[in-house]
Amino acid sequence: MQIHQYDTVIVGAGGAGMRAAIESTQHSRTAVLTKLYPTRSHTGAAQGGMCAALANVEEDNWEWHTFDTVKGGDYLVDQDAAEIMCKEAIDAVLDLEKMGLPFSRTEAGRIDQRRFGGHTRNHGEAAVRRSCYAADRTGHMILQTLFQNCIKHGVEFFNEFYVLDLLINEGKTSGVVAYELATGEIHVFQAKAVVFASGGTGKFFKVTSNAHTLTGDGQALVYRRGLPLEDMEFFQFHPTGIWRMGILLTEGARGEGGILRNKDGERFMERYAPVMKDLASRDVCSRAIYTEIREGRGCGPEGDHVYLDLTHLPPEQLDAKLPDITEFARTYLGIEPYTDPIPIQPTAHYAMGGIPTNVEGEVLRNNTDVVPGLYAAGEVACVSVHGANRLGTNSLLDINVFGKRAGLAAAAYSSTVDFTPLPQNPAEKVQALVDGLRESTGTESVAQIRKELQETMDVNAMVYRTGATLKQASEDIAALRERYKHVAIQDKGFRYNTDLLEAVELGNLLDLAEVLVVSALAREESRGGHFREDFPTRDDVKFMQHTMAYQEVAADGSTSIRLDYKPVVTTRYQPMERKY
Amino acid sequence: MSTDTTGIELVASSQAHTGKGLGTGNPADEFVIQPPRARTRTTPRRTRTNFEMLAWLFMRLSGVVLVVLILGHLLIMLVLDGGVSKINFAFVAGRWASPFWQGWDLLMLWLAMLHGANGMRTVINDYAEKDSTRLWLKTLMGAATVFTVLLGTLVIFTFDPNI
Amino acid sequence: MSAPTIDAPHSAALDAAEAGGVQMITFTLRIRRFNPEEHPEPVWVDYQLTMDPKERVLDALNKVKWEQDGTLTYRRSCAHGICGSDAMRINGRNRLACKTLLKDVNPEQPITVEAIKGLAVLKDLVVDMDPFFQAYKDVMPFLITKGNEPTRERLQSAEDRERFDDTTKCILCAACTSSCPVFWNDGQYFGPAAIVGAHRFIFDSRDEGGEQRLEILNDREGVWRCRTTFNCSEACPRGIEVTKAIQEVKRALVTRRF
Amino acid sequence: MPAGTLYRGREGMWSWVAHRVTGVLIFFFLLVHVLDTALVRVSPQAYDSVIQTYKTPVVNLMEYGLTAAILFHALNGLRVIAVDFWSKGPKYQKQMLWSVVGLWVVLMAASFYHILQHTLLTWFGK
Ligand SMILES: Cc1cc2nc3c(=O)[nH]c(=O)nc-3n(C[C@H](O)[C@H](O)[C@H](O)COP(=O)(O)OP(=O)(O)OC[C@H]3O[C@@H](n4cnc5c(N)ncnc54)[C@H](O)[C@@H]3O)c2cc1C
Ligand code: HEM
Ligand code: SF4
Ligand code: F3S
Ligand code: FES
Repeated sequence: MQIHQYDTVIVGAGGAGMRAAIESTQHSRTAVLTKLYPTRSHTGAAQGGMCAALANVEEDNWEWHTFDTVKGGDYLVDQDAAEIMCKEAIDAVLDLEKMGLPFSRTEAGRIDQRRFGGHTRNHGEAAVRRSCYAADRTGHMILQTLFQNCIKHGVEFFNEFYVLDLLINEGKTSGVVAYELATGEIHVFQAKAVVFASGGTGKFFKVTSNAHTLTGDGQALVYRRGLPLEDMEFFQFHPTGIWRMGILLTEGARGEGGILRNKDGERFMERYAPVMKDLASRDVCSRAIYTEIREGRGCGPEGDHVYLDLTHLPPEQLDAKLPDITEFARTYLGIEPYTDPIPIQPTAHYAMGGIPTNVEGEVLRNNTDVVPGLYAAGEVACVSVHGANRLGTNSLLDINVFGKRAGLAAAAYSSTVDFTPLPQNPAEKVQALVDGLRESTGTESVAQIRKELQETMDVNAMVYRTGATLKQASEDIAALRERYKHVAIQDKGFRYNTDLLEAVELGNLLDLAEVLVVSALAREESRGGHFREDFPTRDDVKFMQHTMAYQEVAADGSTSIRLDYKPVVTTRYQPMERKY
Repeated sequence: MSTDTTGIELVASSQAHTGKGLGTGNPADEFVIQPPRARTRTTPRRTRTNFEMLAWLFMRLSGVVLVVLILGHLLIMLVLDGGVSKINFAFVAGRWASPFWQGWDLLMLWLAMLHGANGMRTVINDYAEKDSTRLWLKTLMGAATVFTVLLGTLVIFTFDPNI
Repeated sequence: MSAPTIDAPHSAALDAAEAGGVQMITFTLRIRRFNPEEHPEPVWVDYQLTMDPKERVLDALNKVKWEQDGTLTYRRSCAHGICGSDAMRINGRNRLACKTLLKDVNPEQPITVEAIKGLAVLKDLVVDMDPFFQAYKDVMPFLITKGNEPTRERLQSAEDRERFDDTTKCILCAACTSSCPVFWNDGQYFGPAAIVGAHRFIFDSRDEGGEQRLEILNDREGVWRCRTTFNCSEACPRGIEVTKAIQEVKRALVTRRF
Repeated sequence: MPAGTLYRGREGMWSWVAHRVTGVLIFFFLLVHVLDTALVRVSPQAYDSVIQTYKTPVVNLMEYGLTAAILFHALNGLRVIAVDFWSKGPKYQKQMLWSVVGLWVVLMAASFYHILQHTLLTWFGK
């Protein structure tokens, strides 16, 4: 075991982590722990863009952006946070440009902007050009630019270090425990401030746009330390994933004029969202697609998908604006998007919920109090600016705005306080976890349990949910958790033991899937990304509040989930019926 | 209840992967399949001169000129009237009587040897693994080149058809 | 409501893509395994698999790891060619496993998979990437500007933006550098990826550090070591014209005017 | 080296290998060639006797091989120069390589008789 001391430790080197690191490195001694080389983070997969009311091509202002965000989130958004985000969006984009990000440009040389789902002018009148982009590689450019600036500022990275535990002592943050992939060694990082920026958790679904590595590690280990998780039932299903594979085809494709069609060639979104049509928000489009499929208007021999049609767009436009996704269609489907529509289906995409924080990025331990020295930002966190459904482009915005805020706040905090002493045997829990897996004599396979988990989640907890399907999922997960106790791994070595870590990650997925399902079961209404067929309307009287899920550990070591609720912060916008 | 960190050696630097294995003391590290030569802190050595660029340019410029010189040479020697069969002392004497052919051959000799030597330098740099081997090979090659160039020049200038 | 319909007939490609009832194939995946904790020498191991030929080589590796041998070790994350984790040598050529479909690498024959060349192999398909990233860091891959920051964005015309577009696509996967014969010979050469990284800034109209970067690449181990073998351009999964970028840097060095 | 670890490069790589091999070959030949030519300084007889050995079929064949090496190196060298200095060079490198090979084959065929006539004459007579 090795012990390291840093003022600030950042967990994760995606967009949020690196944005925080750029700030905190300049003010405090900072280490960034990441289980992947920074440029492998899934921020690089983001395609479409990052919204800010720059008004470079059309009249726009951040107040409209705030409204769209609140409405998109089906009024579960904390409006104070949304205001901050939309206001600071403009500087966030300009900051990135000054760091060197190669945005696509207008004729006049300004940052170009395109349309995106749910982003409108003047409170819903018509679609507006608000998304700043770099072809369909916006996330790639953000990730690269942030990495480049980390190099510039000499940020200290610990690559391929898996953080597996959070240390809290005397009620304050005292550090994290990490596992070094290369050697199998356990490292304790004592820190005054810890920022979690470890990304999403989509891997508990089968058809997902998320990377193999998005296993919700941060959420899970914070949760196991008794801290709450907020709004975990809200998971976004992106309408246009490549059929069966889930690889994302950006909403920017529809922003550029792409159209969704059913097997009759009909532009069916006209029926579901007369104004915004194909650019309605994601939950609306995903449900529309599934309705088409269920009502027998799906495409293909099994009628289980619909088409994203780009064939009417000029090839030059596709080459200039959507080069990557057209290549995906060619590589993975073998079809030519110039002339063929692309088979698509909704794909599990984004966790609206996560570790609850306030607008400074400080982690809440209940509805009001924070854990001193603990911060979270990015997809792992829930501020909550996305409410029940995130608008496209608002996540890249979120990671930049709140990544920066968390980095600044953490550095400011760690330069004023002393180290909190490490608890006795700080690495005990992690040591027990990895030893247990290495020495396990069980017979269950990680891959098999994960597969079954993904299958039950896809069938029972996806776009359409009912009490019955959620109960089914809950039972399945309980059985899988039981089996997980007897899971065995084949690789007993110390060097690059990815077998071991896949098992650890599966443990995280199981815990989080359980939280998702339990929270969803309790929310007897339909709102944003959470749609209950048995409760198809929004219930603002009972459920206009955030779910807070806590892990309760009984004396015999068994765990259960306790749900609590937290009020939504409403400033300007009262809930209205949501129509696109 | 807390761990006292005062007695513990704190590790501050990030991984020291330098291609020399993981440096963890794990016996398995000895068996890491090494790259041919590990990039280290002291390499690459900054040169801060334009030597490599000039050498690169020289390879191309000399190449273009050599095409004319050598292909012309080959044409005359091997192809035109009778090929190798015609070559003998008298033939050489006949050619070198003209300063034009003297100049041609002199230029060809110098350019070809310098071009070749520089090319060989690249090849040696690429394949010699140890610095000392490199130095030896390059010295040897350099000496051979200088000798050959001087000898050739001498022969062309001091050639005496009536020997 | 008008509902424009597509009347274009289904192309054969689309029909093929949508066809139900996949035709599975059985093939051999031959992996060069290396685990120094077990055995000091690398060994070739064959695995038999039955899969849909439209799946990726990465899926095949996953299938081996998940169903046959959990000790198989490789890096992967995004699974669609965007993160650069899984560059490896497939049938002797550098590719991303997640961007290579089985049907495109002739599954009739055993498909060979081994680690990329020229970087220390640590276990199976995992190599030490640090020297690679070090070379990238050495070219100062970040925007360098002088003078005061503008209040809004720096202006850049669409043409100026287009000038360096190709090299902004790099995902630092190392497929190029580890395909370069000069790099295998000794790991000292900066390698194509680092030069691509430098090119992206040298030709960015907003950048003012081009001179310094050119000076760095004027090194003995810099651009002049490139022998135009084009392996890098062939290997790049992002379709970057790597050799062209290198030549542009060379020419910029020769003219020092850009 | 265990089988299969060879890198299966394409045209660009193999043409470079050939360029390098021919370059080194020519270099060593050149060393020898200058030495033998230097014999003209020693005596006409010495020179002629060495040149005489050049006229044997074996050396004659080697001469043909050398011509092949020089021709390839020269033509491919021009291709490399085009790749370096012509902005479309990298794009057309393969086409240029196949042109080089084509031209090389033509030239080698054309010079076949010329270079080897000495041998052909000795072997087959008139
Ligand atoms: C395909 C796709 C397209 C998208 N397109 C858009 C878009 O156009 N616009 C938009 O706004 N949003 C988009 N999103 C959403 C957005 O990209 C993500 O939500 C956002 O990038 C998340 O960033 P992050 O920094 O929080 O996490 P990530 O970028 O996922 O980074 C997570 C980091 O945490 C590290 N980590 C994880 N676990 C551990 C651990 N246990 N120990 C140590 N380190 C750990 C990882 O190594 C990684 O560095 C898209 C998402 C996807 C999947
Ligand atoms: C006939 C005209 C010739 C032309 C056009 C020519 C062209 C070139 C060029 C352009 C290069 C550089 C290749 C690179 O940088 O990748 C080169 C390399 C080389 N040349 Fe020539 N050359 C010619 C004749 C010769 C001769 C006569 C010799 C031998 C004395 C020679 C030996 C070499 C060697 C050894 C190399 C280095 C090969 C390498 O680094 O891979 N060349 N040549
Ligand atoms: S240039 Fe291409 S091959 Fe090289 S690292 Fe970048 S993406 Fe990979
Ligand atoms: S493979 Fe190497 S030699 Fe040059 S063209 Fe590419 S860097
Ligand atoms: S797994 Fe990300 S590039 Fe292949």
